[in-house]
Amino acid sequence: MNNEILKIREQFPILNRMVYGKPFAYLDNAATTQKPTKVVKRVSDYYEWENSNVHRGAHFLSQEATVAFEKARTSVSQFINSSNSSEIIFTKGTTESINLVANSYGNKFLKKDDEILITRMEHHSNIVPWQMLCSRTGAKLKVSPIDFSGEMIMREFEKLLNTKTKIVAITHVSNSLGTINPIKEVIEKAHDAGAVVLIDGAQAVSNLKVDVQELDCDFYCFSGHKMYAPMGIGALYGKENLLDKMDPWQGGGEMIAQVTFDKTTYNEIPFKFEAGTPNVSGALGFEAAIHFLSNIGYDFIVNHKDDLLNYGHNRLAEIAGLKFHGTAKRKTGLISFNIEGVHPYDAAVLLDKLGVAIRTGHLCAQPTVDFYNVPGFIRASFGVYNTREEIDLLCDAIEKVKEILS
Amino acid sequence: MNNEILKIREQFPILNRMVYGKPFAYLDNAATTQKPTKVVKRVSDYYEWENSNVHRGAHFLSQEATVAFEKARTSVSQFINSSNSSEIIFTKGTTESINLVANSYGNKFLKKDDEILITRMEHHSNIVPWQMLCSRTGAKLKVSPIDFSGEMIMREFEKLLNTKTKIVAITHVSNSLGTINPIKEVIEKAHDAGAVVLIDGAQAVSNLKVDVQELDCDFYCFSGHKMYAPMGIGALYGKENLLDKMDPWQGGGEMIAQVTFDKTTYNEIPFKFEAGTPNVSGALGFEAAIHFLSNIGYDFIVNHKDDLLNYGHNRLAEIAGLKFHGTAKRKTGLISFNIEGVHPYDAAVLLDKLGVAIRTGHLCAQPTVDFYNVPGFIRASFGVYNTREEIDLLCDAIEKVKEILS
Amino acid sequence: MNIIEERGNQIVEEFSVFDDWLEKYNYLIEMGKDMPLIDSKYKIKDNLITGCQSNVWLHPEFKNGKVYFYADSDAVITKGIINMLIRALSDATPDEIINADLGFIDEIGLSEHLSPTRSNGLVSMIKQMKLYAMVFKTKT
Amino acid sequence: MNIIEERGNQIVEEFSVFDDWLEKYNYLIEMGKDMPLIDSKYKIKDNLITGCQSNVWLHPEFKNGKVYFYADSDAVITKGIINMLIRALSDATPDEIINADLGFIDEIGLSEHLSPTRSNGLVSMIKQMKLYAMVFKTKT
Ligand SMILES: Cc1ncc(COP(=O)(O)O)c(C=O)c1O
Ligand SMILES: Cc1ncc(COP(=O)(O)O)c(C=O)c1O
Repeated sequence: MNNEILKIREQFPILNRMVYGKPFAYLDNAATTQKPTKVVKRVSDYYEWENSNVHRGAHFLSQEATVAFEKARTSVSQFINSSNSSEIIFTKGTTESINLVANSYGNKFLKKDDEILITRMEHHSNIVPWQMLCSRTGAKLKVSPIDFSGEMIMREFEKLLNTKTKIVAITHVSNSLGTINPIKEVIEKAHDAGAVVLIDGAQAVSNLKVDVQELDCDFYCFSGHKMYAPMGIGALYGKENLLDKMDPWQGGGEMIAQVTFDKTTYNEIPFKFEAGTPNVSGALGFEAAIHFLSNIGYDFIVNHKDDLLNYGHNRLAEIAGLKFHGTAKRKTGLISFNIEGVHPYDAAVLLDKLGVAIRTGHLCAQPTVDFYNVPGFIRASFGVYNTREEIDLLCDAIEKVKEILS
Repeated sequence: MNNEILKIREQFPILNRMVYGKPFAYLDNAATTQKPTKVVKRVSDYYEWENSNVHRGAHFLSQEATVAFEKARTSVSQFINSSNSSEIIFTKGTTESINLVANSYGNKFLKKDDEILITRMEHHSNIVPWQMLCSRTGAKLKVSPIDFSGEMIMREFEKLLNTKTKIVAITHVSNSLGTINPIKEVIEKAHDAGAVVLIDGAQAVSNLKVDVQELDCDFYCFSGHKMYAPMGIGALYGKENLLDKMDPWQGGGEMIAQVTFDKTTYNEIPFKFEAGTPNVSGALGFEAAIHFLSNIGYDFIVNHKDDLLNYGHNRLAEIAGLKFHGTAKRKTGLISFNIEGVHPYDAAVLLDKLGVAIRTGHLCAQPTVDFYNVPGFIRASFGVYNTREEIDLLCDAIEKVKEILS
Repeated sequence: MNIIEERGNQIVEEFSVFDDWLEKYNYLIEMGKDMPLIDSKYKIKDNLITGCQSNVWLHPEFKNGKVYFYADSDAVITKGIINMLIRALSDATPDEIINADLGFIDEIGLSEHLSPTRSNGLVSMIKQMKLYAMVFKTKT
Repeated sequence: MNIIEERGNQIVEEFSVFDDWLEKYNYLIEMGKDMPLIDSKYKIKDNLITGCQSNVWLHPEFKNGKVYFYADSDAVITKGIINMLIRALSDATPDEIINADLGFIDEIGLSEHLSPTRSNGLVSMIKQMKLYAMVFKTKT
């Protein structure tokens, strides 16, 4: 195990936990990542010494918490290089971010027979909100196909784009296949067709450096908990001119400028979209996770994940009877597969007993899994703290599973 | 300072903080309460040793986190005595809970000219979502008046109730006046008129023992952060038969049973309403806060708050030129007032400098404050750790403010 | 003692000879493989108990005052557990099924599979079995 | 040095004789009380800069190439700060106002009031003053 990784692992006490009396390998990072001690400490320090509601009080603690909260917003803004921190709205996570756009943008600007274009590799969170929007407005959901390597078929995508396409919603990185989509090209083509583009970045931000200005996307959604930050916090990036003309989605608390029973006027962005007491500790933990990532640096992260991906693919390919799903040319550290003749549920139960935490099932991407015509995937997904040794453990465990079930 | 309180205060390190080089009194508990070390520790223990996504994985950690998360749901259910833990939906807080009902119940069951009845003492979070619902459906918002003591006028409320009234939404305890509303009576009358009743319990749960079955309310909403729990977590209680027939509000993640592009079917309650990765650490902190409250016991809490309220009223009444707002017969530990001839903003700035953290302004209850025809209130609100000595500090500070501004 | 509980004890005894999880699971997997076949005409949507991860089909019959269960699953460990449940619950009167205490599953050390949070449909299956028993009871 | 910065330095000097916050605030409050009256016809909605906590009315005039500001607030501490700002910014050319560095507020130790998170409308007021200067500039 190399030194750098060892130093990273020291920040994650949970990795030393024993499961069923044995050390275990946490390879379920696409579901949620573990949290470095600095992130955890930022949260507890806040509660033990700084806690207060924000924006509302003139007193010292409230003022201090507000400054810290807004500084966290600026950190998130810099993290994805948005031009203005008021373009960052704090949400619970990717799911809420997408629902916000589907409601605040969708309800206002979509009408019957307009089209929303997604792909076959979306997570349920980037499918269901659009289905619900369609049933509210009469718009239609169109699905761009993928090929068996798990890549978009660009000319099919282009064929589906037309003047009726009002929203293109696409994942930056697929949570079931690991594919990194050519979203820059997608965004350009969608803009040419006059559509706005929402990017589901849930799986991207921990793996790639994201620059929303360079991408020129209209909305970008991500979750803290998948990038080493606490649960219950995430972000929606939106271009200022779009956010400005959207109506608020939720009402209450500080999202208003003035309330009377006759007429309520709304606050400016981002506050217009942040009804209710925000998750201040979550935002501070989010910021600490951003520092954690920048300290390591994306060069290191990308290299290390590529190494795990290649090593993993090679090692797993040595095992007879494995069928891989998702072999795109550009991938993150995520491998999905099936074991011939083995139901993924059986594999999951036994791998767990053997000390390997992976995920199986439809991975909240049922249409993608259905496309491969299997009852579920087995997915190993890597975090920055994972090692080749843990992949060896996975491989040994798979051999053992095959033996048990043979 | 009595012994019991001393033991409670030891659990709140932040109370020992110095502000502007002096000890300070935190009297802004209606905005948010401080967190006992056990709550903070529950959150950090979770992240350091137990963290995983829930419901989704068959592996050990995920299983363990799921059990813990569902146990927290059961604790919340027992806390308000709901008959079934599937009647508890985890949300970000009161605001999200109310918005959920306004959308999932409101959009489906309200139509043009139906009426929603609230009171003059609601928080913006219990006004704006209904205004937005009215503008979506053509329903009308009706406002039941209050008198100058800050109490509902029951016969006016009865007059406003009629067969068109579909929803009655009322706060259990007013955040600006401290009034404890006779909600049991309100619920009975509303039910007789055929309306469903939503109770905003944000200010109630830390002050009173709540029993939703005894109240027979249809929905009950509250926030963790106002009852010694972390931010970013709260709950919606809803009667099972109502929740069952409501449509989901947000789409994504685990709220589905099955997703295809043709047809998506939704999960059962409570999961139907919990789209996206939930805030597991928040839920566990919520549970720890419930234990903190039950260990102290509501008898003690009510007694102590009553003592602070009475002592506070008496001491403040000795100061010349104070005008009180909210003098209802049944009140929680909250005192709102103005100093004659002093703008509340000036008072706030100086009280802060003198080491007293109170809140001033419209308190997110602008229509209530407008009713008293002042530019804002000064509000001192007590937590279970506050002391008579801190009230003395407040009184001394007010005298000083008057002197400075005279 | 209820006949179902007796059968449960019998199963617990069988499992008690195993020292570690691996042997237990091997036995469970054997039970899955040994499971009586179910006529494919019963593997229809109406009989499907959906769990997130593996499908379970359950078909009941009522003959001479007793309930008989037939089932299948696409996952072999699930099948093992089903077979165990059928051994215990099938061929019993509605009352016996309704009143049966299924504590034996705990005793074997497989309760993790029956946690409502383990989305494998087994909890729903037991619920469904007791429900069928209740329905048959009203018919008698 | 810009005339506004010179005036700022003057104000910093006045404040520098005070040792503690109380004396500073007393002086600020005096400045609030001493603030020139504004004609009530200017205290209209159009001139209102809404902050959450206190109202600020701001009225500009442009005479002989210079901008003059008149203002009021319902809170006396806010008035003190406004008076200070007017002393610094009023009676200056649009360019001087646009280019003015208002660091002196920091130096006095009142920057907390100018934090955008302190919802007292002062940040909006400074923005508004600079905006008026820009508008007048285009008129010259
Ligand atoms: C009575 C009342 N209702 C609703 C809320 C909103 O709660 P939250 O901001 O936690 O959503 C509050 C607190 O701000 C409140 O006091
Ligand atoms: C690609 C993708 N989109 C959306 C989500 C939803 O994120 P969250 O559950 O944090 O809202 C996830 C993770 O579950 C994901 O992997």
